[in-house]
Amino acid sequence: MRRTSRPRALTAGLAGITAGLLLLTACSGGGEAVDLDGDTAGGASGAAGGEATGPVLRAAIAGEPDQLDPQSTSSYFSFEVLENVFDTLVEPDENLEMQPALAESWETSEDGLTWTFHLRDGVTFHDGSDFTAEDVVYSYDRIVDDELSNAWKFGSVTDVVATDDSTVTITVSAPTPNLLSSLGGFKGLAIVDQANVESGDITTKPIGTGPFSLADYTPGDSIDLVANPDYWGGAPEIGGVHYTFVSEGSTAIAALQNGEIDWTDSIPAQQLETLQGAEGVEVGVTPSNDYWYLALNEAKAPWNTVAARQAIAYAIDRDAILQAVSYGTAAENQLAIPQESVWYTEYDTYSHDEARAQQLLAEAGVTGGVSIDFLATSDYPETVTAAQIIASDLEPLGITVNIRTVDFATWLDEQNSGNFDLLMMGWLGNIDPDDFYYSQHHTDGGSNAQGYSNPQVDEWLDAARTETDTEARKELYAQAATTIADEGSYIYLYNPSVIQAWSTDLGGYTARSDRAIRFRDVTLAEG
Amino acid sequence: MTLGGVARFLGRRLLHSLVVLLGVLVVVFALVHLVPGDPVRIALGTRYTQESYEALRAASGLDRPLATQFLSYVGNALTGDLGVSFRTGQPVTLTLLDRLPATVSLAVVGLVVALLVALPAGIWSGLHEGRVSDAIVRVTSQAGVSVPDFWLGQLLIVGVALGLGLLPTSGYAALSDDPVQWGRHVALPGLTVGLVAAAIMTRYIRTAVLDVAHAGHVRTARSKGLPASVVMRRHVVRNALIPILTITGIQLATILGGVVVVEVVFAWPGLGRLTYDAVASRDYALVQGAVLLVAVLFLLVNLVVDVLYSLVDPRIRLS
Amino acid sequence: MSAPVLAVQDLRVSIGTAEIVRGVSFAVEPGQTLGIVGESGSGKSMTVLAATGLLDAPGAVVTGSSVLAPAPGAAGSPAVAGAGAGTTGTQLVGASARTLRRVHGDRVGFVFQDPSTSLNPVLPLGRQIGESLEAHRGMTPRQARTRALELLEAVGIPEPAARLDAYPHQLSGGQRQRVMIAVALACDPALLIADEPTTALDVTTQAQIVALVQALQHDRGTAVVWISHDLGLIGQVADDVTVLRAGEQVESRPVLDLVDRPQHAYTRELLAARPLLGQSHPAPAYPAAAPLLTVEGLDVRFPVVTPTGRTHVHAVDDVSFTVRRGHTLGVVGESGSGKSTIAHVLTGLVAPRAGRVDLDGVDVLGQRGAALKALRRRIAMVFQDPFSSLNGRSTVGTSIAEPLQVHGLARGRDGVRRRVGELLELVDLPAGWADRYPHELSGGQRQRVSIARALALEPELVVLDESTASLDVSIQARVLELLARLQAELGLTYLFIAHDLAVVERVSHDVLVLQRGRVVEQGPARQLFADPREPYTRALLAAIPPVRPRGAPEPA
Amino acid sequence: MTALVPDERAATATGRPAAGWRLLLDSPVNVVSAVVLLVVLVVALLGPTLAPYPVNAVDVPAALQPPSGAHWFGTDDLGRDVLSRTLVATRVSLQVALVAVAFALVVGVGVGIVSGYAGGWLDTVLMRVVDVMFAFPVMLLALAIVAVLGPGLTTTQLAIGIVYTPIFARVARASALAVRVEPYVQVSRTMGTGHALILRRHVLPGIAGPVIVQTSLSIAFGILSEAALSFLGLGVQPPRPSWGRMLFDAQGFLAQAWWMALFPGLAIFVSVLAFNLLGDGLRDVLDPRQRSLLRTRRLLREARR
Repeated sequence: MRRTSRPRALTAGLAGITAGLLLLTACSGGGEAVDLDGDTAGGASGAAGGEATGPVLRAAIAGEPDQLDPQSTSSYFSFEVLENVFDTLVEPDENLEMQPALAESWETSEDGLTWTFHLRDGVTFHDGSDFTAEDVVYSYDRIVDDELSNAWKFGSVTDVVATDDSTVTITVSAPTPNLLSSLGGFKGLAIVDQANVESGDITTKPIGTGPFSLADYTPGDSIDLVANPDYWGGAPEIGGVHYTFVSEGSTAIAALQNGEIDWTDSIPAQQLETLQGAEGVEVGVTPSNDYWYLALNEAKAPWNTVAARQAIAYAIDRDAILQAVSYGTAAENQLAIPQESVWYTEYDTYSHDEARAQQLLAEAGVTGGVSIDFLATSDYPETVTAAQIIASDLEPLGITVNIRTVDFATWLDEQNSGNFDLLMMGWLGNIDPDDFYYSQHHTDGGSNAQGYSNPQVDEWLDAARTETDTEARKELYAQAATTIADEGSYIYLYNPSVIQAWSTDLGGYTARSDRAIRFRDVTLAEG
Repeated sequence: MTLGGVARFLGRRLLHSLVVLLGVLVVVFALVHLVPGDPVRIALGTRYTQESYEALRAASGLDRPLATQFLSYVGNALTGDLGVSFRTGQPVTLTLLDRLPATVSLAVVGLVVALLVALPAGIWSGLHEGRVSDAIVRVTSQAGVSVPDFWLGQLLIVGVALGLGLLPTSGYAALSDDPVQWGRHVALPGLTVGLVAAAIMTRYIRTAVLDVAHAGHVRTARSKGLPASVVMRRHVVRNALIPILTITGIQLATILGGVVVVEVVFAWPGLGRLTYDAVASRDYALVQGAVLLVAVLFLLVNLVVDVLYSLVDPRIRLS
Repeated sequence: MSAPVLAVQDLRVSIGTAEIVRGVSFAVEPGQTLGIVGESGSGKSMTVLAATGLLDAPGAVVTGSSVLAPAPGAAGSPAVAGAGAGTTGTQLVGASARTLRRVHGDRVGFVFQDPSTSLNPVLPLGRQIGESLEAHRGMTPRQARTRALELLEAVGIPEPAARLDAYPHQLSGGQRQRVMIAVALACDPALLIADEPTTALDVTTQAQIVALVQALQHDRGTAVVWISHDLGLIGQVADDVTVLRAGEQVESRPVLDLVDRPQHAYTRELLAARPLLGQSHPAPAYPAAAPLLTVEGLDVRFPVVTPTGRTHVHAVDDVSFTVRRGHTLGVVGESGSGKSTIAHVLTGLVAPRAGRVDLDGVDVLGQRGAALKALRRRIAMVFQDPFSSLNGRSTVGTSIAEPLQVHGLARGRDGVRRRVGELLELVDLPAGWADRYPHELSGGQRQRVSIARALALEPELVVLDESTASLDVSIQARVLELLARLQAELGLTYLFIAHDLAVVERVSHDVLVLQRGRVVEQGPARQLFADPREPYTRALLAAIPPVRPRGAPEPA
Repeated sequence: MTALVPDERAATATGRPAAGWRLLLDSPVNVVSAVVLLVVLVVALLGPTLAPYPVNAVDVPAALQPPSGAHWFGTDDLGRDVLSRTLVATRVSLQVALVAVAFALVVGVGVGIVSGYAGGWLDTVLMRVVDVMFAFPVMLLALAIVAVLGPGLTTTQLAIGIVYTPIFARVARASALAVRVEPYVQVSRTMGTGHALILRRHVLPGIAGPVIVQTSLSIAFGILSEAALSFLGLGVQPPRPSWGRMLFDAQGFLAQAWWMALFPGLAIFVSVLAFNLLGDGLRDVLDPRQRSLLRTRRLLREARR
């Protein structure tokens, strides 16, 4: 597939897919790697932190971060740690509304083209250096210039200027109501320290402004954070956090039950009920705003017809898939945005109806004997499990499903080169409705691998992008979403839940739907 | 004690190992270049531009003729630089050495378990050929050889770890940090590796002892009216030690290579699991490095066996 | 007639239904030597091992009685019911392992056939000799070591002090057998069992070992049971002789009576079949026959790879000889003399470094392709071991037919069958045996098949490499007669390679003596045997056991 | 060279000694392993028809049920019948092992004979290549090959085939070397018999014994290697059932569903054991020294009867 140079937006868009997808790591242990001891060059003594004063929270995550530079990593394990080390200008609260963080307040101009952020003063990095507007400019310029994985989020941004030490003005080419969620959605756009980046230490000894600073990192074994006493949001209660990497679900559960650890999210769905009853353990199951979908390649007959796509939507047994993949912990959803979100739209047209599916297939001119190349990936076992269920569902319709399981890098290649009939994947880390629909379903959307094109939908999505009135914007997205589902551009399946468990000694902790792991306000009773 | 004999013997063995090592390097180097598709593109994944494609291609020297690439690869390998892992950006050598202690400690524990079982069983059944005890040992060792080690691991997890809740189902603690935890964690995987290896070794040791027991000098020993224990110890077992030494060497080397599946079952962070993850994520530099390292370990173990061999066997020491 | 050291009465050994030893009785007195002689399969080894309790064949059942005399002045050993009159010796048949262990090494010493496997390769010689002293005489290792030194000296090992800590692989075959004797005689036993002790040795070494045993027996008054298949050797060493055949005791007589007045037909046949020096000569050949084969300056060198590096063995060094058509050239020499290498050069198995070989005008070494194949027809070879020179998986007929097919010497299936039948009959075997498999034939019969196969080529020269050495004396005699007849009828030329001078004298017109790859002496057989010029030839001739036992005077 | 007296080998003049296969069936162990092998082969051939349930029929509500009257081996995480899948998987596991061993046999024995019979520099070169292959542990080499060529049935067969070639090369070479120096081969060479005939009539039958034994043992280890590769998710791909893959899926459910792991593992164990035992049995029958031992034992048994 020869690469030709394309407009920046599209290239950036391509980058977006990877960021979005890679963040999604099914907690049932995708490609995890527990590493072992051995003090290598990576081990670092905390820049600012010394020994943690006060109780240390022991957290077991399902895998080891590949590196600790928030702006270039795309591994969810890294963000589970970095959430507590870095800050963004703004950050989402429990119901994903953007709240002030490093930016105390902000206002937008009349025409909505200039955003002015007033920074919090008296904030220092972990190495003691002051946090100024220059750091914000440096951070964002680095993402765009080095074309890091989140560069596409600055698609509509034309300029970032530090008007003075505590003010940053961002100008955009068109009104972008989702700028706040882009800047603060997750720690991918964290504010970093220039010296820490240029010295290259950031990958193993990151320096941020967050509630905790990095004390020690022994690759393959553990990461230790220590509380940052001068944190602008008030010093954390607990003394520090000790992250260990436990990929094997049963081990993490056993460790939690006999008090070896205080918190873990390395829990295979099928072992959940063993925890529910256990005393001294609290289980948090909250629907996340990630979603899993099926997509048919509209470049190939008969999937270019709506009727054929709808037939598949009716043929699949959603309950079976849901049960087999998440053991009842996921929420069925025939659209992308979860119920808890303010942008939720009700939609449940499809049901498991073989007769309807048969009829729609006939309508689409499919006489039977069709074969489907199902593209699954071993990195996400859900796709392999669902594929086998769908294969058995479609068999009575005379459709034979050939399941092709490849590793994730090859999966991306095959998807982008259109070398598939049917695929299943998930998106994560979306907060604003534009993240959910634009890039995937707009005719020239960067992630429109299934080749869906409906001018009316394009119109709605373009309008919604610049619509500043929330009610009107909500209406536009509802119309777009229902049309997308009706025409089977995506066959949405479910919103997976965030599954975490922690000891009852841990107070003030809630499992968040955007999967962010925040320990700054928690308390830990001496066990 | 003519050093000449031993020196010449070891010289030849060393030369032989170097030739084989060169062969190993060629095969390992070829591995990456057999990859269908372009390793650079696979390395970059999909977020790259034409310029960064060219840049990495030049940087990794993939545009130079194969021969020069091979020479620089060998040159680097000899100096310990095995390139950089595409996925983690860490130098391959570092990651490999990181994981080596886990695999080596598991292999050694496995070998110790194997020897503790195989030596007595093998020698006993070799000395009591045809008896009931010999038949029992033969059948159980035959069964042991046929057991898939990963299945045995799973059974131990279900039975011991989950069933009796005695030992952890998986995970690792470094020996240097916490011997007790290391002991608890290495128990089940060590047992899995050890039992399968024991079955294989018992069969070889039994044959070795049998061959010696039928040798002429054993009949001479019996004709001297020596006590049975002396005949066994000084004339049978002592001669059988030499083939047993070779068997132990080969078995240690085989364990080193074969622990992949056991490490996956027990989430044991050794070389085997590293290779498995590297293969799953197409991290070719890491796969290349791991295969090379294990092959080198293989040769080292064989060389050590040869050295011990020359010390134990007078026919070489004094030829 | 002092009390016997070992008295064996009606000894029987059976494995399953097969009775290997059928009632053998013998006795041996101190200072006396009992010779037990029998061909392969006669059960001689099994008899003695059963009698002394060292038999470990699975499922073997031993009955009868074998009583070992008590040590002089020993405390009363357990009274043995039914033993010989008044003797309170130890019954070995059915004795407990403990009893046998007390006797083995102490009262009875053993020397076995193959020196290369009888000693422990990883234990120093001093320890191997001293072991039985520590076990039976309660000596400390230090005492045992000094005693071992004396024993090494007694058996004639050069610089014994250095050899104490040496290992078996550092000694020659003969020296290893001497150490075996030292081991057996360590506790100065009353009885020494020698099971074919010199069979694996060269003739000259064999003579030295015989002399050594006789000397030691003379000094210590040990009783010796000497087992061998070689009647000549037994005649030389034994006072009394027992002849065994298929497990039965054919005859037991003092050696002189046996040789002069053999009672049993089988003994007579054995004596007659013994090739003796000066007794028989080949039929005269046409004296003026032209030379068929001429070899000049033949030189062969072998690379040898040992664990510690590569060395070279100079197998054949500048050998020249000629063989006249219709004649037999006997090639004689001990092991390692290069006689087999010459045979391999002539038949194309080995390429020499230098030398010229001419067969009736054809340069044997220079031929290539079709000419080489034609040459192969003219030189045939018969190997030594009848059991491995025929492919066990092919029938006798197929093996003989192979050369016919290769050289197209018979047309069509029945043409081949007819020719194979003729060849079988030529070597006195029934044509019908073409469909039999080698394991259904005896050693002698298989060797005849090999000869038939060689004749299938219609060769001019037949190379016989120790072709009768593996056969029993009686069978060997008949095969030699067959070869003589074939030479007379077909005018064949033989190159007869052997180590047994008596056999060589019987078949050869001319003789070539080799030592370590070099020609020592060569000439007409009659003259060479009557008046050998070279000392080495004389030593070879002297080492052959005399016709008459112990040079006893001719009977009246 | 003085001749050793031929040992006391009675030349049995009458009748062929007990034929190989009759000796083979003497020992009960061989009989049992032969029967088990037969069962495994039948299941491999008729697998799909024997299976009580369709192999890929998903029935999620009935997932993770313990062994019961309806499902003798219980059901897996998708509600599929473990017994049916184990039966059907027999075919693919055996097929991979047989094809791989066939590949290794042909290539390995070819190389082994050429280097054993021809000798000289060709022998040294070929043997160095074999040494290099031996330096790589079986599992790692197979892993690397599959990594390069991608997972799947054909690559697994090729990987296992390549990995077992050296073992056959060594066995074939050793026996070819032994046969080449046998007098009956040397006589043929002195008679001018062509290499082709010597190879066909003398060398090949001569090495048949050890090669047959190695084949049986390699099939056993071939099954193990396929299972291991599938266990690592690199061998046979879903939904096609294979024992290794079933154990891979069972890994996540060890706590709840022990039967998902037990029965496929048992199937591997039984078939591998059967091939191993048969391999040993064949070795006893085909190795001349062992064969005479067996014959005497047979004599003893007849004596006692």
